Amino acid sequence: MTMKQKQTATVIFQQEIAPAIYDMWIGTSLAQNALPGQFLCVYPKDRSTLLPRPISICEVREDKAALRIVYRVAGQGTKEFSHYQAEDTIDIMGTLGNGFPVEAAAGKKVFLMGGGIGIPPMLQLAKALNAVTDRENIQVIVGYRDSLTFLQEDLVRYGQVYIATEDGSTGTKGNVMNVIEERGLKADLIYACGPMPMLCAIKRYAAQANIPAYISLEEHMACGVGACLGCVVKTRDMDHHSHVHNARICTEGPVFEAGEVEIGG
Amino acid sequence: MTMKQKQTATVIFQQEIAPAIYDMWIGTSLAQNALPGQFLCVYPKDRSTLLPRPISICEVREDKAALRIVYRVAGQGTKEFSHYQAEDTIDIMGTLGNGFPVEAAAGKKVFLMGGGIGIPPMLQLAKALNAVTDRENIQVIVGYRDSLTFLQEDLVRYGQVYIATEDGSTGTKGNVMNVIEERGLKADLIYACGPMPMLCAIKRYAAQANIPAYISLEEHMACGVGACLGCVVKTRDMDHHSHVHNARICTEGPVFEAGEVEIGG
Amino acid sequence: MNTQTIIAGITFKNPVMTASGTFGSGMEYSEFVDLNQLGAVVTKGVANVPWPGNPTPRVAEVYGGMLNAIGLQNPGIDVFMERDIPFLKQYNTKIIVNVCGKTVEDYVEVVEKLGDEPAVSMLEINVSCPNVKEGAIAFGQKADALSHITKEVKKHAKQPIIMKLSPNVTDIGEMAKAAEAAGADALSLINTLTGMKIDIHRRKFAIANKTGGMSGPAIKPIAVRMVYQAAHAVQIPIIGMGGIATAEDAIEFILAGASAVSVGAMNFVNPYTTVEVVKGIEAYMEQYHVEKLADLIGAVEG
Amino acid sequence: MNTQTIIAGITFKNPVMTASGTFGSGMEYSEFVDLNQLGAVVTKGVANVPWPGNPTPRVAEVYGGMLNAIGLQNPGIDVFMERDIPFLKQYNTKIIVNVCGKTVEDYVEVVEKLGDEPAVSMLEINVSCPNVKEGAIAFGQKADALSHITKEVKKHAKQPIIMKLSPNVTDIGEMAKAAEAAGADALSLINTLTGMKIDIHRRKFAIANKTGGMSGPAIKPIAVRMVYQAAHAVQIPIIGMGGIATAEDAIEFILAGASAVSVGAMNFVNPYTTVEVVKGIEAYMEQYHVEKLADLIGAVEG
Repeated sequence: MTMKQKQTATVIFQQEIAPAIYDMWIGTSLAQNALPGQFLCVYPKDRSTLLPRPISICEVREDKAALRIVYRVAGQGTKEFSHYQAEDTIDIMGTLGNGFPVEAAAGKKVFLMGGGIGIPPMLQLAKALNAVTDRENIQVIVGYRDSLTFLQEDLVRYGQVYIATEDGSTGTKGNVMNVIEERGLKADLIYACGPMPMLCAIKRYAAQANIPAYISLEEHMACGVGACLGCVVKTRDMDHHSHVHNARICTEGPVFEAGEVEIGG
Repeated sequence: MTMKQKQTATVIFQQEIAPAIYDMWIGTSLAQNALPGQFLCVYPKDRSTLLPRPISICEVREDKAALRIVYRVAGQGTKEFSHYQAEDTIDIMGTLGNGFPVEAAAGKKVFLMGGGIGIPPMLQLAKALNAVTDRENIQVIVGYRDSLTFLQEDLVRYGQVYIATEDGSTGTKGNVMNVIEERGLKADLIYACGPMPMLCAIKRYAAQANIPAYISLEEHMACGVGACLGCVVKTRDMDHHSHVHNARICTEGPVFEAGEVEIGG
Repeated sequence: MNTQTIIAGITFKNPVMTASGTFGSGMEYSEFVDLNQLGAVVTKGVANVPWPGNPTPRVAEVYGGMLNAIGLQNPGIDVFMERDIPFLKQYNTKIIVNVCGKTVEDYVEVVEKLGDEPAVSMLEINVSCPNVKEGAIAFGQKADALSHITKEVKKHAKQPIIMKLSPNVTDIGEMAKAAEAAGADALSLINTLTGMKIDIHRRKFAIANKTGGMSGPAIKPIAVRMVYQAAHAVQIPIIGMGGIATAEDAIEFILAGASAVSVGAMNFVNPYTTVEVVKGIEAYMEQYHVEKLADLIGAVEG
Repeated sequence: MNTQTIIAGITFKNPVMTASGTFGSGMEYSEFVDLNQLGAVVTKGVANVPWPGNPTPRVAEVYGGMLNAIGLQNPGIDVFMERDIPFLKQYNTKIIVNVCGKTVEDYVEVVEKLGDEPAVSMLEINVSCPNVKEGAIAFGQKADALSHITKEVKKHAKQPIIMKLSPNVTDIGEMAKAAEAAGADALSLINTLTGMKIDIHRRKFAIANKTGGMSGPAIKPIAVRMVYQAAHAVQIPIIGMGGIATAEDAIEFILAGASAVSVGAMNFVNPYTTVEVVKGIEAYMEQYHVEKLADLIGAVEG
């Protein structure tokens, strides 16, 4: 596994790409070993907000010298990040978590399903999948609240992109599952990241279709490296750390095969 | 008395004028009523450091649209201030305190005695005194640690400046009292600001010389407006607020006639 | 939208008050905020005679808050009634007087004098003062002492009494029950947590009194927890406080079970805090279509 | 310059340890810091059998700190001794194992098994776990319960025992005395303060367990005060902790009377904190010409 490091990196560029959704490129040596589905811990500078904000890696620059994150402003920490400008420093730890199993898609037809702020990690994943399967096998299904979408123009370069919006203003009205039904899409394998109800639906769908689904989970974290046991998820099998069927999302995850975890019980 | 206000003002200019001593001009409407010897409360932006830093007013710009403060970096709050640059915002409250009684010097020969970071308020005071007494009556006696002095070039424009340094590298070796002895200076009235030992010596000197001495006191403050009763000094007479011989430095002060307060007891 | 809250039969226009000792008698902050907009002004503690308070330094900054050991400097009840009450009477807000003492008799003397002043709506009894007859441990740290002083004060009080609880206890619920059983009309909590700061360069205490009462946003989670526990231990209304800086903080206390809230140390940081909290609570009620404040009290789920 | 500190006859190369539950068994942080540089690694609490811990969310951020209600998830003493102890043995640092339990018998079982492991220098007894036989109030919140468990553990322990005190008490000095009288070889404090956070938009508790233990810089002044009070109540050495983020913080605890210090929640914020504190203490001793750490213990004036 890759050596983890906390470092002060540099913001290369940042812009708001949708309401409260920010797109930031960070110059960092952590890009060298970054894998799709891994995440960074980003630390606010204001000393009243101490805990890291886990943010998934959206894209790795070709020269492996910069990482892209796309995040939503949800609280004081992300609000602080959103004010950073080019050349400002940013405190990050990474690269964390296991990431998506890319090889599993070798030659297969896959769904990349992202909901809301779960969409960003699908970009680097789609890029990586192009090395193991044909572009037409890569079906990227993304769900937004409304027509104020983001990352579409990036995603279309690496796969077939299908859109759902809650208000129906663009693409299929509803969520990513509705896209599959409406268009009768099929796949041998699913990768997904998004809100829990969406992941539960995908878990059920994958079970019925009898195909594997690799889902990326979220939970409040304190340490981000597996020490605090704050971010656990109930697992089918006994976990290797505490032997109590609780896997650490930051360490054994954030990506799990849907059948391994007990979600939305 | 002047209406107090807390506001977000703008930094016009800042530079380090001696080791850890910073000189900042702030554009603020509070300059309109600022008096020599009054102070501002400056609030750090980092939310872990909440209390205001009381900083005396060094100079008021002629157009009364800007204030100058000169302060020493002593802790995290002042360290934060020292990083502010032109056009950054700065949170301030003012103008606070009573200030020095300028009229008392009408036609008199006076000492303006400043020690270390107690020197800055002497600048605006010296300027103001030029309206009520002759320039040669204004004897500014300032004490520094070493030859790394500050505000001298400003002070000489408004009075006769005499310097003391602890290491003797410039001017009289020792403190401001040594200057008086060495040069046999005389005055009808004293204004002073500086460390407690210096103020105690001045109180004794003034008592012996039987002249009034207006000294500016410092104390840890929380509210800066007289509500918390944190910054009190024992007084000879009963105070009007609590009737217990404790005056509030932020409100009844920071300037007191030396005889009124029990210091260095 | 109705932001009124009722405590011991008294109706307050809104639930926002000032924490005793952080707002004087309102005079100093009347330059910054319109006192007419506050639910009540809770005055600084007043004793039967003037108290000179502690030596300086009396205050120190700590991470996310402050320590204070003012020592309840106050001019005594007589000056207070001649000067501070008439000042506050000018405003359309309720007056709650905080009472402190070194012995039960001290408290009773102040309470009786205030009984003659109809402008005073309620009395808040500060039981964190050292009980000189009990080896200076605070009245508020032992259930029996708290019960005793509550009963004595209640006997002589013409106005409803609020017992202000100390958080420096093992079981806040037990203290709340003791006060209620002894006749308290309401409770306010938390008072400050005892803290200490040492200047490592001078190797001296940052506060002359060695220890000081800690307040500010840093203590809010402890305060919310105690308000929740007290609210589940008693039937009488609770005034919640401890690090409230924003309307969001105030609402957290209300959802935990507080019928009203007080802004304390943050008055020192932002003198406009009280009115900002009033406005923010209204905005929250509007956003979530809450018709009356009462619907929020203790409304946390689970 | 000598940074060694001696506790219960055991010499630690320096006074910097890790607070139980914030450093696992060192494995995760060995990627960031050289464990050989630490005075000791204090492990996460281990029970006689695996504990699954609490439902999520288990952690929440608060102003200047955090709340946690992990529920002492742990693999049980057997896995711990097969896996974690051998890992820690590779390093030149002392091993202190934190022990938790639901009944006195649980504690004793773990303590006896650890007695066979000479690599373990000391045992830290977590008495903030709910005592299931006493209506789930923590052992550490009642002097008699604390005294009882201390005696029982001491009877069976081969290593010196550190009783880790809960700060959620009225009189920390009384608890410290009870532990000392019952045979404790050392004390560590403070454990977390019980706090609560409510999400006002969802009107739900931020932590599934409703309350959580508060840690981080926000609680430091309360911790320093309790360490000072405990140090003046007992003769046995004290390991101080509570919000330590820098060497300055650590020195504040030492001046207050701590013989050693532990870095807790700040490991999560800056994984290099422990070694930075070690270096910073050395720099302070050099700056002020302090020859041995012992000269700083309890050296605050006045």
